[in-house]
Amino acid sequence: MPATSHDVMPDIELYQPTDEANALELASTLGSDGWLLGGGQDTYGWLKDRNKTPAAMIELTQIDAWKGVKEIPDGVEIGAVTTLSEIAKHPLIQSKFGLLATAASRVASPQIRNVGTLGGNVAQDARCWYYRRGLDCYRAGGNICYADSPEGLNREHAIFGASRCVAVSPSDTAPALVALDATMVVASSSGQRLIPAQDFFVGPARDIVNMTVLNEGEILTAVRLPNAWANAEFYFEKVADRNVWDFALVNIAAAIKVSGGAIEDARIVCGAVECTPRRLDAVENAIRGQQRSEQLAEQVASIATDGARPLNYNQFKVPLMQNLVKRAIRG
Amino acid sequence: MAYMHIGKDFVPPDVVGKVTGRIKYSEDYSREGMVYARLLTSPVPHGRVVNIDAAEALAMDGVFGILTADDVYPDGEPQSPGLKVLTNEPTLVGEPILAIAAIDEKTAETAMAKISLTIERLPFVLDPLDSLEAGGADAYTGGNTFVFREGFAQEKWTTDQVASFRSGNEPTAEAQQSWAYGDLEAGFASSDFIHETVFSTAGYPHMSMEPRSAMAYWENGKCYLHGTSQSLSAIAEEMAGIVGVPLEDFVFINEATGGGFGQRARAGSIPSMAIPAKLSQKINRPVMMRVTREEEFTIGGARQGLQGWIKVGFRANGTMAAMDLYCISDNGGKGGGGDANSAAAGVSALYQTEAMRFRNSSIGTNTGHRGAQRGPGENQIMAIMAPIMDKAAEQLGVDRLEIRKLNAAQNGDVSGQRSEPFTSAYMPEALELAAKQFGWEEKKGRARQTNGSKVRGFGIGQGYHNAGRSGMDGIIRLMPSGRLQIHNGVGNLGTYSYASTSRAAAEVLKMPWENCDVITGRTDRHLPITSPQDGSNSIFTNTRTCYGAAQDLLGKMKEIAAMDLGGNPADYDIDGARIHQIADNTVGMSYAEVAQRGMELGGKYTGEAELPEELNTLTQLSVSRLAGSALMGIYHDPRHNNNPPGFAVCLTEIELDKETGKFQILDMVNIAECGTVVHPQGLANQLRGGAVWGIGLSALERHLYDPQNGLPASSGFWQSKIPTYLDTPLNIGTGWVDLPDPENPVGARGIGEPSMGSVSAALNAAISDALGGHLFDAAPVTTDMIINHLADVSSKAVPLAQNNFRG
Amino acid sequence: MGEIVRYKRDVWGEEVILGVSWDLLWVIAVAVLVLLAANAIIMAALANKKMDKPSAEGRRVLRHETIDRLFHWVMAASVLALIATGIAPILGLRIAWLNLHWMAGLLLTFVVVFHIIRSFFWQDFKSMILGPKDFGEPFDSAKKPGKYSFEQKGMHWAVTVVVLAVIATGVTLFLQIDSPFWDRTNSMAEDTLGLMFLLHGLSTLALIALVATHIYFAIRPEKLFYTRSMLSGWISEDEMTANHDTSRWSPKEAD
Amino acid sequence: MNPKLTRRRFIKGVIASGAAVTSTSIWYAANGAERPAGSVERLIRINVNGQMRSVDVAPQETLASTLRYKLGLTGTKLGCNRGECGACTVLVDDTPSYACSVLTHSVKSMRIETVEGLQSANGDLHPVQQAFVEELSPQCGYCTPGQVMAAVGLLRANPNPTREEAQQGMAGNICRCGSYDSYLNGVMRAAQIG
Repeated sequence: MPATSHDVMPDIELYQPTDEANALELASTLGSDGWLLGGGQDTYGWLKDRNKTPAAMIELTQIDAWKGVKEIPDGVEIGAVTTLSEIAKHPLIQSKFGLLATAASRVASPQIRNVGTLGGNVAQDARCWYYRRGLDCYRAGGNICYADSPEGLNREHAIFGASRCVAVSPSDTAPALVALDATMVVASSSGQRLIPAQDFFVGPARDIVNMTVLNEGEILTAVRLPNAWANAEFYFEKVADRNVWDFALVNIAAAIKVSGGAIEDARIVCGAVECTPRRLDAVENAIRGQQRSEQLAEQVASIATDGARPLNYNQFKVPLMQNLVKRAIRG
Repeated sequence: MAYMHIGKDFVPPDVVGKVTGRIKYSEDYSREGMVYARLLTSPVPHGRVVNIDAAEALAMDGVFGILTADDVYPDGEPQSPGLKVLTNEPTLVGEPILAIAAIDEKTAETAMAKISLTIERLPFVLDPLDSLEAGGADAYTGGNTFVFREGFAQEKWTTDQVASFRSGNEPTAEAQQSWAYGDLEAGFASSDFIHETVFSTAGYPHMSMEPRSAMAYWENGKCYLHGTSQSLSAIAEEMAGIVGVPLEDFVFINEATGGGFGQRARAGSIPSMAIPAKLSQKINRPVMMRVTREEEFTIGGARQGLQGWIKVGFRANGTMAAMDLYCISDNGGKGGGGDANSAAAGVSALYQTEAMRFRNSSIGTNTGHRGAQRGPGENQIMAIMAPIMDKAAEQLGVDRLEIRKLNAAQNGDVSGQRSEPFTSAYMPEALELAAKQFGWEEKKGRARQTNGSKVRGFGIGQGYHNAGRSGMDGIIRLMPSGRLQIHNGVGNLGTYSYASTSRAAAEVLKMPWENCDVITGRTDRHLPITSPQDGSNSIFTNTRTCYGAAQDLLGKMKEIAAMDLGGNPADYDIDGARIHQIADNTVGMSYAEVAQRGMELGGKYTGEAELPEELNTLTQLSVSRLAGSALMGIYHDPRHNNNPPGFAVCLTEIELDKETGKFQILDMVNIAECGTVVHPQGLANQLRGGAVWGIGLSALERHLYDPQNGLPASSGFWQSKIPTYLDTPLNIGTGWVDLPDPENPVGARGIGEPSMGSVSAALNAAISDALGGHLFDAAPVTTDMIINHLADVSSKAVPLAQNNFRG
Repeated sequence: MGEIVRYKRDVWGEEVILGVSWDLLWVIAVAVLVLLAANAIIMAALANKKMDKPSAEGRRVLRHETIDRLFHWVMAASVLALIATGIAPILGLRIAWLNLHWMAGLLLTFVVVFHIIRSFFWQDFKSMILGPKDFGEPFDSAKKPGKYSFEQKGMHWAVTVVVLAVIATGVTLFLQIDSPFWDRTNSMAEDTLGLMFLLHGLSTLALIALVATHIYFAIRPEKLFYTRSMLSGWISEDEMTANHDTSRWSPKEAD
Repeated sequence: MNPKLTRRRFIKGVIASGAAVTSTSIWYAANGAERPAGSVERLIRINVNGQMRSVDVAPQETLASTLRYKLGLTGTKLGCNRGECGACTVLVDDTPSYACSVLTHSVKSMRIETVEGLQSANGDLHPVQQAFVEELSPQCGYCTPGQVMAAVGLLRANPNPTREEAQQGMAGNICRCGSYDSYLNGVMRAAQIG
């Protein structure tokens, strides 16, 4: 019965490809033995704990083609290994897609943002502490959930879309990307596919082990933000216990297009309430064509949580989510 | 009184080492041939190790040996509470069972996986109330509580008694511990407002920044242990005993300690340091045991959670007439902790209630081991009390500041079980200073004002701790060079009191600080005994010893001067590092000369004769080793009279967002009433640091143990929720009353702990104020609790459960 | 990798059963294929020697009542749905399988209970009893069965055992997840839970083998009339007399 | 067959049988897989505090590990080894980073600065260090090297921060003693000293 306090990195190979083809080939060859390494901020804990034991790491941050922010015909493309700090401070992102700049600036801590990448932030693994402790729960390939039970500690867990596993999407940038209708550029040695941000994330009903639809050998290389949502009216807010490091109890990202005083279109997304960023279609539908106002906010907030199924200790997420929706609509 | 050093800032000798990274903590040392130890810890909350098969691990290349509880306790583990060095009877997850030494940490960890450990699982419990219930599991083998001199025992209530308490009623079971004064019934009978409630406060880990790593090696029969502590000399003798080496063959090295907060004060709270010592002895190599954050969580101690019932009565004018307090203390996995008693003493001291009854039962749970943590007891109960004071003020129509002044401790007041008088007490002055500095009169009208979803809340908090001891020893030496060496065993953990208390000696001898050396950092520099640097006592206790030793030295200097230059010792005074005749200051000797003369004379002047009686063993050893080396001042401090209190007052203004449950602290001042100020910068640091701790207690920090299996969730910083830069105010105002205490030669009393209680109280009161006077009767009050309250969501969480604190 | 059981560590690090090794799926698949292929070859070899197929024309007798046929097909559908949804995640298909799985499982449980009750009171229970003398049947071509042949009885009882095992373990596992009817609890010890998963997995594997065999025989040319009877209810008198001992089975005429 | 399940089971099997995965060569042998070429070379030269240092670095080694145990730069502290406290903060190309959560190989071509590299050749303290001394910013001192490096990084990017900006910039460093206010005083003073 080995139960040790692991704390140092075990032996693992490291590959540092500098060109795309090499990286994709490594990813394909190594398959599940290869761990894709962005900034590594969600990696080293797993490895030090020996709770994940890949044979090799493939570092993606040496590939210049996957770094940086550039304009493309229909918007902006952000390399997947661009750091969160760079995104938060980038003039183009700040001026056109301030929602993402704000979201990126609220991730974890300055040092983590300095190293952590956009790709890593959206592809990070669940933060359920049972899972992080290395327990063999559903998400780890086991047959039980320790959080979803009458006594389980589930204050931080899902109020929507649970299926055996009740972990939530921990990312702050993911809701912003869904709200901005981003497209995820996914490459593999056999080609490239484009996935709408909303479809990039997967819940436990469909895949209880992974949080994204990335297959083995696939790498998220870039994120494209369409001009369609540039300079919309944005709202981002993250509510967490501590204002540094902590993951959101609930966060919200909203992009609202207003013309002639009325809401023309809106995309509103909440994080940390479901295993994937949760798009609030019903709320969006309810506010389209309406004036942005306190009254409207009050009216539609409760729609946001229709169908919520809180666990024992996370009922607060229901009113909190409603309040954040109010704030997003109120503007 | 005009002092040369007291009340002045200075550059403590270690601070440059801290900003340059040159100062060494135990893990920063290395030694030729050093190997690395890792701990195999208990996977279960309660069990018995049946077998350890390490053959395969030991056969690995680069593995040097293991140490088990059988090695440490060949005659069996002592059946007593408290952490063991290693154990075969773990009572919490993560308790060290064995250590393995290898060429590097990675190899040790890999070897660990090859050890086959067979553990018999035993029933476990996480909530004292579950254990009290008939049929509930007991945390320890042999019971759920420990009776002094009798051993482990079982304490059970009836199911109805537990259920009744859980549903909010006064416990009816007989308490293990109780005391009372005054006429409680008459007090309540004369009360115009009575508040009665159950409450709970969470336990949480100390989480010092430096994990309690240790390195040890043996040389010529001596054990050299690089460790961490709050006091080098207070820990040394007991630590030598745990290692199993005579005190004279034990060298404890501890230049700097990365935070203590109560759990590095005594060897018994940090026995893990003996692991590298024992392992090094066994495998004959230096052993470094780096302790991980998770291990620090487990063996680093935790505050006790309190579940309780409180009833307070106030007269129409606002005076507190009666207080009845019943606590169930969570004694955790290893027993220990006296928070409830301190809590009761604290409310008695701060609110001067006319009649009081205190009852408590301490019950074990299979959670982190408990022990003193910064203001144990007082700081939890103040967070519960402050909103109740406000409620009383509101109900009785008394100003919130006035009701506190009305009940405040003053000179001549008494407190606690034995109605012990204070040495001095200036709480009304502290309240007034805080109100003035904060601008209470101008600001208080803003209370409960709203701005959109935000609402203002104000809080006034008071903190208390008994803050001074005596009976320790002092050693100072006047060197032939004329320099003053002040031997000080107080640990260097960030209060700088090892240096600031030393300045009492410099003060007596009017010695420029640059001519003084504080001798500390390792016991073979020959230190006198000090009280453990806990209980906010250092500034009081060790200014007494340093002052006393300096007086002894001064006396000897005068004798020597009189001997050589004529007249009586009383005819001499000192000035400018010279001793001279009062009548003619040209007749005198330099300090260097008097020191040289002292060395020629020897005997009592150099510590070779006429030593004070009652010197502690360690001090005697140190003196014997220093004897003859300089002109020495040696002192044994007699006992002081009465209770030296440390008081603090905090006023704060917050803006709470009713939609997010988050609040921002807009303004905060934290004021000390701790006698004469010895070191302003150090005191300000204590007031600011205490504030951050108070914020943690009131809003963020709590143990999380999974009730299903006893696993800790808060073993890292991720879930321990230490307040960060952005959870604390941009500025914390500080100030002090600065009136001398008669029982201390420089007038000083301690402050470290009260400086936190004032803030935990003020913040909880401010949250309550912002929410229209709602009482949570709990600490911490977390974001989710605020949202649930505002949304009228009743959480299914058991209100009195503190370990699984609201999930 | 040849293991039958997968293990995991329980919450305290002790090894417990996690479930069946799904590698066995391939073992079962190969075994069934080999067996059925062997059967097909033998049957092909024997085919020449066989008499002509009995005619499906002429008088029709009732073999399966409508309600029983309905039961059979509902059960078949639910079993296939259960197998498909159960295997999907093992194959790495990303579909939301669990709700479909337990719904199909509930349906199966319901119809099986229905069938059990009906078989006791409204069906000719005896016709399905597998007695010691039935075991002589395959070795004596002169011996003809009553309503059900030895193989049919064997298949029925094998499926009965396996389906009951799948249902029993399945219901236990169903209780371990959230459903519209209850919230899950962690009331089952992890080793018991693992044992349930193992039994569920093993019985699933057996069921897959049986289903494959059953389907194979259902589509064998010489048995196809039984399949037709499960659709339409009747067999011809010719088919009856060729395959059954009418003294032991005298069905009424079909409508 | 889902390869993840296979692999996981394999790991469990290995651990259960007591033969933990100790090296990748064993891993690949067991898996029957070829190790792709191009893994990092261990012997590298890194620029630490302006000096090129040759050092043997394992592929998985963290920068904190290299600094503390290979180069003897023990000023960089390990408070949590998980990127959750900031005690190990160093500058990598002027950017504050957690040395416990960065691989040495990832930064081998960058400039690494630790608390030991701040003092000038004549022994003068860096303005941040000087200001921290004057304000008595440290308490126990264990987080101080990290706070110093975060402050140096902050002031290089923003030489005249407001107190709020300083607070934001320093936010990735925990001080359990709660000396935040004193550190902020130090940062503001350091900005003045320049």
